[in-house]
Amino acid sequence: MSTEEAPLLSVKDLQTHFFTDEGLVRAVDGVTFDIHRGKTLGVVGESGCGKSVTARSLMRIIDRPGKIVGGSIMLRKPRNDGSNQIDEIEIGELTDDGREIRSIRGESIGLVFQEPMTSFSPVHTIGNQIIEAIQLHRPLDDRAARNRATELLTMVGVSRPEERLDELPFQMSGGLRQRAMIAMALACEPDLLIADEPTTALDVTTQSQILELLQDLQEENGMAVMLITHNLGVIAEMADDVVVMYLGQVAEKGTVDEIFYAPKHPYTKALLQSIPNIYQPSRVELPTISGSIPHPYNRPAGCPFHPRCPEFMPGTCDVHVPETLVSPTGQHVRCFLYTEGAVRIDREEATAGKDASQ
Amino acid sequence: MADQEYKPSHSPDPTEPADPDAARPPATPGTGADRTSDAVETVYDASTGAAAEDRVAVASQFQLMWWRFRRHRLAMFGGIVILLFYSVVVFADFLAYASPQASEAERSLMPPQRVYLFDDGSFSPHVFGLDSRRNPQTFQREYFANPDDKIELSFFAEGFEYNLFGFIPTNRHLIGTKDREIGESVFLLGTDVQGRDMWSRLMYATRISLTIGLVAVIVSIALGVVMGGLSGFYGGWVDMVVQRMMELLYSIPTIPLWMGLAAAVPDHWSILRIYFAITVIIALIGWTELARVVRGRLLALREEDFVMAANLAGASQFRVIFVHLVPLVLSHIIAAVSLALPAMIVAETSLSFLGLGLRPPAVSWGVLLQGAQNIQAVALTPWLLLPAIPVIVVILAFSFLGDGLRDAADPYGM
Amino acid sequence: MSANQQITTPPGDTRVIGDTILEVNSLKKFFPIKKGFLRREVGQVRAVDDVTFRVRSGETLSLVGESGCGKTTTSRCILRAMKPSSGEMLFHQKDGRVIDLAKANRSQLRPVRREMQMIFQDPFSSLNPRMTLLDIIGEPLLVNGIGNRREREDRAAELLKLVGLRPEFLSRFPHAFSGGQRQRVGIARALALNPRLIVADEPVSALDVSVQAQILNLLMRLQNEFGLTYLFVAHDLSVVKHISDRVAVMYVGQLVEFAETDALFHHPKHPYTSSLMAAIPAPDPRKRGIRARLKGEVANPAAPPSGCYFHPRCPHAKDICKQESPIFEEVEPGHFVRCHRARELKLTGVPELDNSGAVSASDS
Amino acid sequence: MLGYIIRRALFSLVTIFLVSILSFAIIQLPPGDYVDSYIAQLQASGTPVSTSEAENLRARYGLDEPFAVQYGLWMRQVLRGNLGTSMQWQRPVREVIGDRLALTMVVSVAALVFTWMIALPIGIFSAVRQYSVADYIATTIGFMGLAVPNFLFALVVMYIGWSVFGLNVGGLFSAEYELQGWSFGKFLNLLSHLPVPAIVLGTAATAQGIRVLRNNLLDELRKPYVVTARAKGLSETRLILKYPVRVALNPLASTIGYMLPFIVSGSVIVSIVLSLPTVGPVLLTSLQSQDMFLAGAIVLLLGVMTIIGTFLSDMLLLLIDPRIRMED
Repeated sequence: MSTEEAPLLSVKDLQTHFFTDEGLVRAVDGVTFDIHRGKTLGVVGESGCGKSVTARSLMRIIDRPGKIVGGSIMLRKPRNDGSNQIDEIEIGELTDDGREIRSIRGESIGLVFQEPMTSFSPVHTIGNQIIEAIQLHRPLDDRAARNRATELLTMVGVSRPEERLDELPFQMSGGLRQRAMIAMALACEPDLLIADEPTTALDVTTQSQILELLQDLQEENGMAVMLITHNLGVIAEMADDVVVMYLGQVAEKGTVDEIFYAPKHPYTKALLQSIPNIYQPSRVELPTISGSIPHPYNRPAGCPFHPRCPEFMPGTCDVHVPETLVSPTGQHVRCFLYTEGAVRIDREEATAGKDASQ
Repeated sequence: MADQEYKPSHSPDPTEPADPDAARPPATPGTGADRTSDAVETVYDASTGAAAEDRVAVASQFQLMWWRFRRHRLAMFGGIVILLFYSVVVFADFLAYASPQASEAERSLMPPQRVYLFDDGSFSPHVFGLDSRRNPQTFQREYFANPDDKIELSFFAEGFEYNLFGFIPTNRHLIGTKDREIGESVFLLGTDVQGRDMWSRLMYATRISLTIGLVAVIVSIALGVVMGGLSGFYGGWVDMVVQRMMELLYSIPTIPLWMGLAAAVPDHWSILRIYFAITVIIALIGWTELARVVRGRLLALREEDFVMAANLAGASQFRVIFVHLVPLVLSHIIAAVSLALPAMIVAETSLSFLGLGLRPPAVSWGVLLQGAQNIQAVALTPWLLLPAIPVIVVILAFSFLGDGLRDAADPYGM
Repeated sequence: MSANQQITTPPGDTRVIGDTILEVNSLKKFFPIKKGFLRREVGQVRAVDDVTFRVRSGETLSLVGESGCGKTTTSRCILRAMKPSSGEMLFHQKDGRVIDLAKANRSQLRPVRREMQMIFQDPFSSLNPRMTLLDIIGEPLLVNGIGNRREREDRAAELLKLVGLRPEFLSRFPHAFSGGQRQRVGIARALALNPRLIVADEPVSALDVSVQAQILNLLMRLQNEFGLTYLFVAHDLSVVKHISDRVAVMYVGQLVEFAETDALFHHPKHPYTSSLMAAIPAPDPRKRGIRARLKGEVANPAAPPSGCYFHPRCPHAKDICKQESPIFEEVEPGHFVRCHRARELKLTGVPELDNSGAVSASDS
Repeated sequence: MLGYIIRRALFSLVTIFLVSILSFAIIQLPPGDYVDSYIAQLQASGTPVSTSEAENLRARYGLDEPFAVQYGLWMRQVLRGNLGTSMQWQRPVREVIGDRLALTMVVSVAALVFTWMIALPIGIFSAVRQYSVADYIATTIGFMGLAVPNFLFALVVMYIGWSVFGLNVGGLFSAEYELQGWSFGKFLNLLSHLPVPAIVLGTAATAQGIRVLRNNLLDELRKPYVVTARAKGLSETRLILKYPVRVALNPLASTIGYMLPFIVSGSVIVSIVLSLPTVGPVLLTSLQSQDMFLAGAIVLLLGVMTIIGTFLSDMLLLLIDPRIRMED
């Protein structure tokens, strides 16, 4: 993470909780990360780790009974008037459905969803929905907006864009719908695109098409991408920086190389080892992470990963909450194994590089 | 079995949560069931709440439903009210203090009496006797309480003979009058035109109205479950035919049809025969809703993997239907019944009110309300509208109960 | 298809790959398309269109392909959860008798079902929420009249231990368990009758990544222990690569390639297989790079293209591919391909690792 | 789409056919037949009828034929627009119920309009503000509306009208217009009388409408496309009206289909209490006096009307839901 420029978006100690009848769910519990212009931040984690809630918190579209209860989300938005001024906007402090936050949604931050099937309204045409996204932030008349929508569909590689505009979502295939979804998210050339599991519902071949499209688009207009997925392959392919989440907390954070070649957190290490890899020989016993993800209502005390952790230290991990440690290279890890200081991190790093490629 | 890969693409699975990360309510009330540890790989026992957790783990679906239902206050309240009403059904003779048919022109249209609980500071429930005189202008009888004529009330007093539970002969009633002719001088809710005691009649009417609903519901369950079951389980043309039948019955205004059928019930039939005829008429048209519920559930359940697993294990059709499917539909049937019952009760009440359902001397809520048809008269004798209150209360209670049951029927909160 | 092709089991593997257990010959399953107000049949979805392969006892054979390619339909036909339109499915029973599943009726299928069980994708929908684990795992025993109540209980407890759950759980209901644990219960149920063939339909795709490996290990351990044969239906190629001995690739209802896992992944002979391999994102940031992505979309099985179904998307298509359907033929021992140009094309697959563990130079 | 319309229309025709059989069965059900009642009536008015005359009458009406033949004869008449003669009124059935049928429709449609005017905003509001105080109030009112049977509600309204305001709230016209022919004044008078029956009749349906809309909307509000729309920067009000409400309206359009029979049913019984000049009271008296041709005709016509209404609501659904429109 060596970008000179101030990050586009800085999230500090974000906390989003759900106040349900059954109890309090700390879906996001103190998450900190930066997103830089032109870079892709990968967020990995399994179900219930809070990655989607984090993304929605950035746009302030958390549904009840969820609520952002702490932390800051700072967006640095370049002014539109041609000057090089940058406005600093604290998203966490904006009113819920106010004008400011609405001008950020869709304009500064675009969102692409997992479910291309249900992410479009089933009874409005694709065109209607894309044109709306354009006209909300751009003073274009219907004709001009329609032209822009056609342009967008062409850009994301949809054939016969003019006709597609008048089609309904159910008439399109999953891959096409996901392209249309991306076109809509890009309607106003956002500074940040949040892609929440954009390829999970798609086949591998379609997945690779969509990932390639995202890469191309990013190259063209230099936007930042926040890519949320549970697929480590997608992360390896796409991300510059990676945030690994477990039960609402950032377990580890670093460059993609650091995460894959010098993972620090036992969770990251275990996760990397336990997924079947096409480069590995077949039918060998995979190292596993024991147990399963705890229910969000029953978060373990101390480090949330301790019941499954191979390096569990009784009396420490199950009692105290680990602090986030930063290595000289900027890699963050939240684990008691490294409390003696950065020295141990460096020692680990020397050997870890070999481990990952075996 | 339908091919999974060719489902129409515009019907997304409604059970799929929109956001995998969003906080899901736990599958079970209160405690998170998923916490149960994975035995071999790790020992993950939280020190607290282990007992409660085990309780949840071995709780059957009915227990889970009951736990969930219990939290639904209105539904619990509705349930208690319903129980009270059905205890009136059982103890109608005991609660009444006068024969429902005992009429006396002299006591026509008496207003409800005020009950005094204390006399000179000591507990001694009593009412005052009423003197009547005819208003020379309106020819209406007018009644005046006579403070000198104190009629003492007593509990578990002797009254007319009846059989408790249908076979225990007794003459005890909840209340009665001391040293007076029974049912002569107490009219807690006033009297009707023929001078019959409204309170006692209301007790008997409750018995009839609530049982007619129950019997009609039983008949419709039988019809609904069989038809819905056939339709939902076999699908295909059977489903087609049953569906069309249901649509047909749905698209016809039922009350005119009920009225037509009810009008055909001969006058000279006995009360019992009319009672059953009306029940059957109501049930014949009311089964569609139940069938719809059963069919919908079965259609959904039939696609569940555990049904296929049972088939693949070699289970018979019979076993699949009765061991796997029916118990899962049962809770929905119970919920649907509690929602169907009030409709049945309203149907009976409406028909009887119009004079097409039960006819005097049978007593039901609808029959009682016939006395309130002339609204100008009711303005002078408003107590004749009193039977409307139990109708409304019972229906509300059933609606609350049914709503709670329906919510509880699916512990996974569909 | 030569039946004697030897499969080399990986080191440490104690399995013996034996004779054919299931022969699928020209299996077809068409679904009618009905339109208009008379609901006339106007066409057919050719979900499974002339599929032929053999499964050997003790092996793991995977069916892969994109959604809608017919892999699930194929597996459902084999289990006779649906009736195929035509074709043969010869199942070799334990006692040596051979039965054609395609033509068998309910009562003929009953004894065969004991030898052929299924593991489901969705661990939630596959367990009846009203039954305890004992009822669920014991059901196959009960309906087949095996053992008395006590014996069934013992057997169920034993099965639970086998899949890594505590026998005390027998009295619990499914809602008390997580997805991974439920999947174990489903596996225990499938094992109850000592089946020989298990059809596993995406058994790990609904599970969390960290739990997937547990289940895959369990499946492999059970296979070693009991000599089970797996027909594994999956779309995740990394998982398929990890667990399979042989892989069959389906495209629009047809088999396009069938080979041993390593041969198929490292030396694919069908352009579609090669494209699939290229599309897998590798979990290694140092092996990035845009590969030849497959263009276009899967053909519509109700109106497949002329000639080779893959030709509109194929980077190597020639005129002949548009006109003639290629036949499914054995181009190398044990390696079957449906492609006109299978013998001439040099296609890239997943790079092989050399001894030092580094990726060989053939990869970019 | 055309296929769908034709299928739907055919189904409606079949339904009408079945309703006609049911209606005819109602005519046939009471013990004795039309001639018995007719003779009884004539004799009551002092005209003795001999057995042979009765037989002649029977033959003329085909009453000695089997059910199917009699039904055929009746249908032939009905299709020619001849619904038979009312014994009680001694006039053709058509004349007896002509105006009343139209007024039945007016009252039903007024109730339907009232239902949606109230149910739409309340349903949307209580879904969007789920679990707010207003939602609880709306839900409770909804339950009350469902719980109070129509005729009881009518009684209570009448009672309050009479005892508190001293008004007779029944009827559709003031006394001076009752027997007059149609005029603009009469029309205005009708309008001023409509609200009470519309409210009484529409309340139960409104309660149901609120519940259906609220549930549909709650389902829709959870769908990802709502989040998508929000993420575009759409304001909450516009978003809810454009997307989830629009989608939730589809099942509502079909709700009209089954609400109509419900309302027509209710109108029959409410009309009796409120003494509205609709077919309700006539149906009741005709049933009581066994004037079976009249009763049968009313049941048949009400059935046909609702079936046509249901068909129209299906067509409305077709119009607003592109997904159905696009099929086959």
